[in-house]
Amino acid sequence: MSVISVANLSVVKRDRLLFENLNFAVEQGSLLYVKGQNGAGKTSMLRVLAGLIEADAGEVYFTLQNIKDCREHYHQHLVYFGHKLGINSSLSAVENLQYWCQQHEVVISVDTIFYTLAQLNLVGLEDIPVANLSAGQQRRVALARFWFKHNAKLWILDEPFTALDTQGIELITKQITTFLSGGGAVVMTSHQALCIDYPTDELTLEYRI
Amino acid sequence: MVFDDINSFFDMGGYGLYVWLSFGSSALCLLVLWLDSFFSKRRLITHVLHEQIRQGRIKAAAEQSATAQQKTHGETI
Amino acid sequence: MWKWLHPYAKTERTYHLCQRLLPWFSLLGLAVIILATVWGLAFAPTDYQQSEAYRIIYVHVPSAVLSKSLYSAMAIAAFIGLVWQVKTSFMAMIALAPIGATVTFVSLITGAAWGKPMWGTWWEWDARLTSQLILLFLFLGVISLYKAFEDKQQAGKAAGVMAIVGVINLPIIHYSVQWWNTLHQGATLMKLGKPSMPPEMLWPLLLSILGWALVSGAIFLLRMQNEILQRDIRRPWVVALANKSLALNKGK
Amino acid sequence: MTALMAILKRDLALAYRQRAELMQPMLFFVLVISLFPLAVGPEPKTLQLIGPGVIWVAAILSSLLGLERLFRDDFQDGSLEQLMLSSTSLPAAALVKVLAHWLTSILPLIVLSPLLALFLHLSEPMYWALLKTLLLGTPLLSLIGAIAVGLTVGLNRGGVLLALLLLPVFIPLLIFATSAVGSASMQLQYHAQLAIIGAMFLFSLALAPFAIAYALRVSQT
Repeated sequence: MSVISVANLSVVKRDRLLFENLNFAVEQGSLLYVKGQNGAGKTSMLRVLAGLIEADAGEVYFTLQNIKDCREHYHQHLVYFGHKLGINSSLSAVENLQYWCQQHEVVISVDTIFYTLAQLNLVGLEDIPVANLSAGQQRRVALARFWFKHNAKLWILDEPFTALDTQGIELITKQITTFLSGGGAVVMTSHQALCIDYPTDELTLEYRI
Repeated sequence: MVFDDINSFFDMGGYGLYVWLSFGSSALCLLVLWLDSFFSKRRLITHVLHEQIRQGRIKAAAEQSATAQQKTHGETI
Repeated sequence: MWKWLHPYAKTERTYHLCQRLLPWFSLLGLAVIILATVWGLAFAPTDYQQSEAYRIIYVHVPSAVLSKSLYSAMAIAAFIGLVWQVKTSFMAMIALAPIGATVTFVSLITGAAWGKPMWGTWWEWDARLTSQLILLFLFLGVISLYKAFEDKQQAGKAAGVMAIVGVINLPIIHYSVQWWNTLHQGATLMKLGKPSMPPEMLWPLLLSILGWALVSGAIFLLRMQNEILQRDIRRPWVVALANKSLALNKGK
Repeated sequence: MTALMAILKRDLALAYRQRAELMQPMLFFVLVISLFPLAVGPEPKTLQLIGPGVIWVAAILSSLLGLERLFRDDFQDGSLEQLMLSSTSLPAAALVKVLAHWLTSILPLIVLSPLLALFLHLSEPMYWALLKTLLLGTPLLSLIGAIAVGLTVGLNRGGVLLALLLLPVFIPLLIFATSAVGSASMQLQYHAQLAIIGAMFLFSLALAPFAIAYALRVSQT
C-alpha cells in the first residue's frame, strides 16, 4: 500500500511552470531519489508533498487519503527536513529539540537527547546557544529529529548531506537505511552521488525555461 | 538632634512620605545596582568553571572515539 | 604620558588594580554616605521655608550632579577609546553607563518626590527635571545600542560614538530646555533652586556628594572587572582566577 | 495541549533572552509621549486635553514596532515551517504566539501607563478609563496586527507596509478609546465605548487566529 502518492501534480512558481502532470507513488520501505538541475523545482515539489505549499493542479495522497483532508494525521507520521534547519539560534540544541519533540508529540527524556547528540558527536555542545555552533554542527542538531519521531512513516529530506563531513553522512545514511528496512518511506534529494546501498527508484525533473 | 523624638523624626514635619520615599528609593536603586554587579561577577566566574568542565567532556569524548577508531582499525588489519 | 596609560590597556593589570581599589572605595563610600545621610536627615537645621521637605536635597542634588559627571566621564572614556584605540576605555564606558542611568533615574524620582510638596503634582515639566529625563534617555540609548551588537568590539565603538554625540548635545539640550521653560514661565510656581545655604546645611550636602561619588566609584570598579572578565573569558589568567576563587570557596 | 504550553513557554523564554530588544518599544513609548509637553508646552490644561489621544497613538505606534518580531525569527530559521508541519492546529498555535507577544511586548506598555498619565497630568478617573481601554484594546492590536505580520513575514522590507496596512484598521479602536477617556475626564459614564471596544476585541479573538493561520500558509513560498 503506497505511503504517499501523487496524481497529475503541477506547480507554477513566479509564473514559471516547474513541472506538470507528475504521477508517482512511494511504497512502504522504498526510497525515492529526486534528481534534477538547480531550479528544476525539486524543493518546491518536496514542499508540496509535505503540504507546506499548495500545488496549482493535482492531488497528494497519504495512504490514499488526500492530505488536505487528513492534515493532522498526515503530519503525525511525517518528518520534513528542508533548507531552513528549523532551530532557533538563541536557544541551545537541547532546548530546540525538546521544543520540537513537544510540538510533534514525541515523549522523550533529556538523557535520550543527550545520548543522541553524543552519537552525532556533539558532546559538550548541547547546552550552549546554537548560534555558537558551526553550520555542519547546526545541521546535525536539526537532523537529530530523525532519531526521535519513531511513529513516522514518511521522511522528506531536502539535500540533507550539504555541509556534513563524511562521518556525518555515514551516520545519516545508516539511519535512513534502518528506517527503510523498518518499513518507512523516504523521499529525498541530494547533490552528492547517493551512496545508500538500498534499492532506490529515481525521479528526474527536467529543467524548463 | 533636631527632632525631639523618633515619631517626629519619621514624620519629618509632615513631609515624611516624600523624604522617606526619596531616601528609600535611592538606597534601593544603589543596592540593586550593587547586587546586580556583584552577582554578574559571580555568574561570570561560574560560567568559566562550567566552560572548563565542558572542555573536559569534549576532550574525553574525542579521546574515547579516537581509541574506538584505533580498536576497529586494529581489528581490520 | 601615554607610556603610563598603555600598560593599563593590558586588561589583567587593570583587573588587579580594580581589585586593590575596590575595598577602599566601597568601605569608605559606605561610611561617608551613611554619615552624610544621618547628618543631613537628623542634624541639619530645619529650613524656614520648606521645613523638613528640603532634606531631599541630600539625595537629589548628589544624584543630579553625579548623573552629569558620569555622563561626561563616559563620554571621555569613549573619546579615549575611539581616538587612541584603547580597548579598556570602551569597557570603562560601558561599565559607567548603567550606573549613570540608575543615578539619573534616582535624581528623577527624588526630584518628583520633592516637587510634590512644593508644586502639588508628582511631575512638573521644570527645566532641570526635563533635562534630567532627556539625559536618562541618552543613557538608555547608549546602553541599548551597546546591547544590540553581537560582537562587543563593534558594540563598544558604536556606543562610544553615541556617547560623544550625546555629550556634545548636553549643553544644547540644557539651554534649549531652559529657554523652553522660561517661555512657559507660568508653569512653575517656584524655582527648584539651590537656596543660598547656611554652612551647617551645606557641609552634609558636600559630604553626601562625596559619598555618592565613592559608592558609584566602587560599583564602577566592580562592573569594570565584569567587563574585563567578559572580554577575556577564554584567557588563561581568567581561568586561573576562577580556579583560585573556587579553591578559596572550597577552603572556606 | 502540552504542545501549546510548550510554544508559550518557549516564546516567553526567548523573550527573556532578548529582553534588551524588548525594552526598545517601551523606551519609544515613553520617549514619544514626553516629546509632546516639549512641543505643546507644559500647561497641565492643554496636556490633559491632548493626553488620552497622545497615549493611545503612542501605544499603537509602539505596538507596531514590537509586532515585527512576532513571526520574523521563526520564519527565518524555519521553526515556523516545523510548527506548520506538526499536528498542533495552526490557529491555536497562532493564538498562543499572539498571547505570548502581548504579554512580553504590550503588557509592559500598560504597566508604564501610570507614569505617562503623570507626565500628561491626567486626572484619576481619566487614568482608570485609560487603563481599561488599554487592557481591552491592545489585545485587539496584537490580534489584527498578527494577521498583517503573517502576510508580510515573507517580504524582507515589511516594516512600513505593516503600518500602512494596520493604521486604518485601528482607527475605530482609537476613536472609541480616546472618547472613553475624554468622557471620563468630564465625569461621564463611558461604558458604551468600553462595550464597543470589548465587542471588537471578542470579534477579532474569534476570527483572527484562522486569518493568521491562513496568512502564514499564504506567505510560505
